[in-house]
Amino acid sequence: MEHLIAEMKPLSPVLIVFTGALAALLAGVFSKKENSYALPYIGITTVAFAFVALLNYWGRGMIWLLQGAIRIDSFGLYISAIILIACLITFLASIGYAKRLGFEHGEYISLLLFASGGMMLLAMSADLVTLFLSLEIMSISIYALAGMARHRQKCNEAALKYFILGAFSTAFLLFGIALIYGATASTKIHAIAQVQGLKPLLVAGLGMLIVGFGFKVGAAPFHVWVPDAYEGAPATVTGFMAVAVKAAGFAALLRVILIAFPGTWAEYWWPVFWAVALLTMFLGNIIAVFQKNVKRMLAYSGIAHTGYILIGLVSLGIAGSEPYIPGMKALMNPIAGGMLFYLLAYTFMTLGAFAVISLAARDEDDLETLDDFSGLSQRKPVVALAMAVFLISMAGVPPFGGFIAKFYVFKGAIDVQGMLLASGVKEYHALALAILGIITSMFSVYYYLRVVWFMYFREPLEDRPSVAPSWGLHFVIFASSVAIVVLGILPSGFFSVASRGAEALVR
Amino acid sequence: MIENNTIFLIPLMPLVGFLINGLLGKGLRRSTIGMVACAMPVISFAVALSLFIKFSQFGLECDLTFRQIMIPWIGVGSIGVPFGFAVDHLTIAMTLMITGVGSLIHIYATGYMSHDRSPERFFAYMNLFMFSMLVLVLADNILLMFVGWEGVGLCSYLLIGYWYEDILNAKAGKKAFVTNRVGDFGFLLGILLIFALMTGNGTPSLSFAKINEVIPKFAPVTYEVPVIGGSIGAVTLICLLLFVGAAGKSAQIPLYVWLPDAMARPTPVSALIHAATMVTSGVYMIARLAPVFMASPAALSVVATIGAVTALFAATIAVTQNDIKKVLAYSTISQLGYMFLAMGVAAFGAGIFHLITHAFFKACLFLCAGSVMHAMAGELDMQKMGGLRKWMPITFWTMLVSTMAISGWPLFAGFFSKDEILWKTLEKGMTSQQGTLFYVLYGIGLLAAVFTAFYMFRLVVLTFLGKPRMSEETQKHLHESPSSMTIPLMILAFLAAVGGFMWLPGVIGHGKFAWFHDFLAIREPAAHGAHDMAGAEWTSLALSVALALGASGLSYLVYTRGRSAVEKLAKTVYLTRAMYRFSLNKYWVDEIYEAFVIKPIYYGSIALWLFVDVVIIDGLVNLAGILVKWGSTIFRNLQTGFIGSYAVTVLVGVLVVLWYLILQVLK
Amino acid sequence: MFTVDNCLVLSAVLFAIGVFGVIARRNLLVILMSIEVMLNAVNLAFMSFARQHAFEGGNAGQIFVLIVMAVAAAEAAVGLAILLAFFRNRQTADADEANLMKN
Amino acid sequence: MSDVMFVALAVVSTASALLLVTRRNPLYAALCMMVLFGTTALLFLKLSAPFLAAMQVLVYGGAVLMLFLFTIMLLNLHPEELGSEKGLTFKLSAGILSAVLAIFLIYAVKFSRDMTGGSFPELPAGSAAFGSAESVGEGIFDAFVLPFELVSVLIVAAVAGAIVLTKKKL
Repeated sequence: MEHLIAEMKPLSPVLIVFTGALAALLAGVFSKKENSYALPYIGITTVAFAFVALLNYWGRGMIWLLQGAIRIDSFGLYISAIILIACLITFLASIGYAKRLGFEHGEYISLLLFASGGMMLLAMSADLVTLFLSLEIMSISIYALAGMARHRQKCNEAALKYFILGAFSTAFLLFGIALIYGATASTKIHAIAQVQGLKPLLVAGLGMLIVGFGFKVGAAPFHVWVPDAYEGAPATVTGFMAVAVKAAGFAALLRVILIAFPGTWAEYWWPVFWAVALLTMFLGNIIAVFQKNVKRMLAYSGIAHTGYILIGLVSLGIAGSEPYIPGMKALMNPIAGGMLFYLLAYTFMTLGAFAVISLAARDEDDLETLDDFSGLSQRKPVVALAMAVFLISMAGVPPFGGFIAKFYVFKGAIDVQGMLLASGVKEYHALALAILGIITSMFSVYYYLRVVWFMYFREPLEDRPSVAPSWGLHFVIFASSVAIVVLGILPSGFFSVASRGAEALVR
Repeated sequence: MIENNTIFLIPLMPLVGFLINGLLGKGLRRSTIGMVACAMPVISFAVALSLFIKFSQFGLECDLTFRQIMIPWIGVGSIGVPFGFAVDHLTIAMTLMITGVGSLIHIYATGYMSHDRSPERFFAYMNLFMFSMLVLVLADNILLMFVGWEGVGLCSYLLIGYWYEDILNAKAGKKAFVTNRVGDFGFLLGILLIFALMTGNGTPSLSFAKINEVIPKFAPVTYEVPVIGGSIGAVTLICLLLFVGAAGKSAQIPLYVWLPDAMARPTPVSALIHAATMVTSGVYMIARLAPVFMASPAALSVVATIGAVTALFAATIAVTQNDIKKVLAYSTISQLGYMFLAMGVAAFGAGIFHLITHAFFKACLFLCAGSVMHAMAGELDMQKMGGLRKWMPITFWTMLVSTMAISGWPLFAGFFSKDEILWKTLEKGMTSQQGTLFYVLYGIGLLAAVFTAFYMFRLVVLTFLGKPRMSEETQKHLHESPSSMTIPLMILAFLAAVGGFMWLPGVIGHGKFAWFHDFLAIREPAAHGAHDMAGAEWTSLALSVALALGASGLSYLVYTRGRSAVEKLAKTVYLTRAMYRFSLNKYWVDEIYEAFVIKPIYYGSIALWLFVDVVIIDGLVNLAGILVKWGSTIFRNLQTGFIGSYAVTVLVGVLVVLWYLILQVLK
Repeated sequence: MFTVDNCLVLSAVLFAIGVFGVIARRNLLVILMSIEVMLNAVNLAFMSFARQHAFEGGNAGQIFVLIVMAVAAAEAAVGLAILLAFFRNRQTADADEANLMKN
Repeated sequence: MSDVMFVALAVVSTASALLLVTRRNPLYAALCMMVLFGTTALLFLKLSAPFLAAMQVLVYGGAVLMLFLFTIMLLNLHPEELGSEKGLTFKLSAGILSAVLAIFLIYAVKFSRDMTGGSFPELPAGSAAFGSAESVGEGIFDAFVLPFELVSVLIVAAVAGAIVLTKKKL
């Protein structure tokens, strides 16, 4: 038993988060209703402690735990940090918002923490059993969170759709895991890579894994739940869903795909991701163009961002395919680093934007239609400026973080293409992706700027009373916009951290 | 490479102005807002001037660069892309022009926008624009230039908001959007390709110095084009992609359509963004990367051809426009075409020279037009003007000076710069192997000059001379503009008059009075046997002078005297019996003239405009819009909102993935 | 007959039946049950693989079956809770009535 | 004997699953689900996993099925309140797609004969090593101790979620 406790020590960030979740649950049950304003602070404290514990393990190399169920490495820690940041921002933004929508319960804080803990474990899992369980902890908490504002019909509907489709896709994922287990007699991610042969079974399992993770990250054609769930869920939860679920989903996807299916396998999976990325970028952007609801527009834009991140995965697949092209290996780490950097930039842009949306428009509704945004610059100039920064950054216009992120990803694809051409391989898949990515992101400026347009050049409508945002919301909006600018102007440091995070997967 | 730590002040000042007016502007007084907005570019100008003096201390021929690295920016591999500025001769010339002309336009705007609802917003955007433009020009690497590039575009869109309710409903916004996106797409792809080549070469840097050094070495590398089956040189590909970007920003065929529509914005904006600075950034970019373009003669020919064709094409359209700003817009496109022609014949110095003189006279022209509009309560139609000289003498005289400059009257700025470009084109034709192309381009350039003089004098005559055609009511309110507007006009007109003396043609100055040429010091190919061609150069000079004066006179006569002018023309030119017969049959002459000169030009121009602008480009833009809308609607409707349909979508995805993977394995 | 692949075929057929139920039914209760059928099918696959790999790889398969059971129960609980919340607001258990958000 | 029993179980489970997804009344569907869970438990027994068979009955039959029955009672839908179902074309195409999925999966299985073709390996007679409570428990408390703990986290989270969504007054 002692050795078990000793072994659990490196898991302390996750354990702190789960402890905090239980504490919030109990505090919610035993505290009086008028004290419920204190609940988010439990969450904030928990996240702060967990973050300190997390930093403690950064740079210590790999730590294997519990007979290989968990691997704590730079990649897992990086993703965990993103998740904790997302969780923190969500708590801050929830101050006031949760009360207004009537879900200021201990369970809300608790479920957010449970979800975060599950996501962190998901990013650290080295075993399909742990991976599946942490995925489920995450998903079940998020299903409930999506339906948190119980009296809103849209909210019920969002939870319902998300739940049914989520459970549906989880079943596929699970079947995939079963097939992989059947083919390899192991659930250890690292052991799967050693197995040769038995291809149809294993490859069917791989396909189903792609489906399961593709669903979680919102890649087309498994993106169908995204718009409805994002639109219906409360704004703070949507932000958390958009960022943390995507980060965790990508963490699991990258770890499983890159570690369990490297080398010869890469040439099976990269064409699939190629098509998926193409479709995702195309669909996300083209449907976003004519949305009148900004929340829904951001959902489609989130889909598009998934597509851009997937470009990195395809580049990694092409670069990692056997036979290796000399020099290709050196490209892989920067590409993976670019993807991780993208996730970081995406975190701030998206959470900031959803924080703005959680400002009230009327009564209990979020600030979500274009009309709600008209003349925002006159009513709330600072908030409007921050929103403009988030949107322009999402559009990939320099000098904000979103541009740098896209630049790294597109550059990765072009570099891989250049290396292929230099070694005489006449295939243009990477180039096609990069070009479509650039075209679509060029045109995405259209729908992002449209919101800016409404904020700055329309007169405010009469029936939109202004609700004073809480200090937490103000702080979140301010801090995220600063972060986006810093990521755009001083990306080097963050990129090197991201590349170190990627070292655990590709060197 | 000399370190200098004052460069950052140049772009910083407008940024400070933007922040002050943008954040505090609501609470400031009108005069304070104007003061802040004007002071910032003036300070930048002073800093730039101090830098310029430093250059002069080193001597003009000395090829040196001041550099200031602020912070490391994007780290890739061992060497990163820094956030830094570099100033060489080309840059300082551009910077002086931007801050100088920019300051004047800001001062003018304080008068022009004096009745505006919210001047703080306007000035905030103007300053933000100045900031982006200066970043674009001062950037030491191409990525930072792209930052400025996107920044100026953004400010340009934001300023559309002054006149339109919704970006979606504004056709102007849509066109500007689509064409600029196409351009930016080419530019970004070019940057990525440069990055790939630079990385492949082991010099992962994007600074202009490094790019200009390394990329030309890739000239022998070719890529096969998969669909067509041909091959294209790596450097040519880069140049063409960059040129797509330049054409988008600088309104060249086929991406020019947004510029005339952009004229709906306040006149100072047109003067600053759409005449003097932003639209010239494409030219600047090519000059900046001159060694790269030099490595690809094919790309240069494309640049030259597009430039010359644009110059003529836009000039012919300008002849028939009645909207005063539209004429100036097409004129800008045409002049930009000249600059690209200069780039294309590797006369980079001459192109930049024309860029700067053009900034003087075109800014002056726009501001004069603004002055007229100010007096005429926003009227733009020249048919409803006339005789304004009486009320607005300063505006008239400044406008006349700039018109003479743009038309190429001897000793005015435009004469020297335009003639330099034409001469270089001719020289290229005489020296290079595919001379024919350049002879043709020279001819096109000359023809465009004729049209330029014609439509510019038409503009002046219709606006300022003849009988007033406006209503009595309007006449009562006519007045000269306040001094805050006329003083910048006079300064600009003065510059437009004498600016050309910076660089006299070789045959006149014998290389002694061309300090601007020396100053730019862009490595141009040395002119072969310049002395043997003195005769040719004189001929060219004389030809363009004659054409410019002739076309101006013709235009003057046609639009002042009308039919009697034709009569007079006939008398002065043909002094023989035949002339007498013409004179007798003046209706007949007139009809010939109508039938063979005016009508073809008129209808040709209209047809060109209708066909190319309205049918092809508008059609393409609309088609793109329709396709997007169509696609959007179709795919939106697939998102039915029913759980069952969503599950089917997911299932279909599963089946396709499984089908593909299983087939792959069984292969 | 009682071989590994026949067990897997049975599992695949059950799984597909569950998929059909999710897609083609409108009653939310039946949709939730169909999801349980899918998970049950997966369990069968896991169990047959576990039986096949009885001598290698530890007990991972059986543990997985156990875990899937727990997950199925948890999903059923949350799913039915969401269904109840939906039912309270709309007075219906029809999946196609959940159609406020689309396009 | 073993084969006959397997075929019988397979037929019963497939039939009950088919009935489940086609019955209009959710109460009948729940009963079909009970049969399906029972046959699955028997299959687990046949696969020499008595512990899991017991758990199957306890968890699925005891917990999940009861949850569904309670909800059915809570909703108390009358047959006329059940609402309409999807159209025939939709059902037909859904059926075809599901069948294609089954075919793909079977395909994957059949083309991996080298691995799955044979019968199950013989277990040493009289040993309780494979499917007994001891052996599963050993796994739980040794190699899979973390997942086991995580199951408890999952259930707490699910309970918290279910409560917050359904409790009438909070």
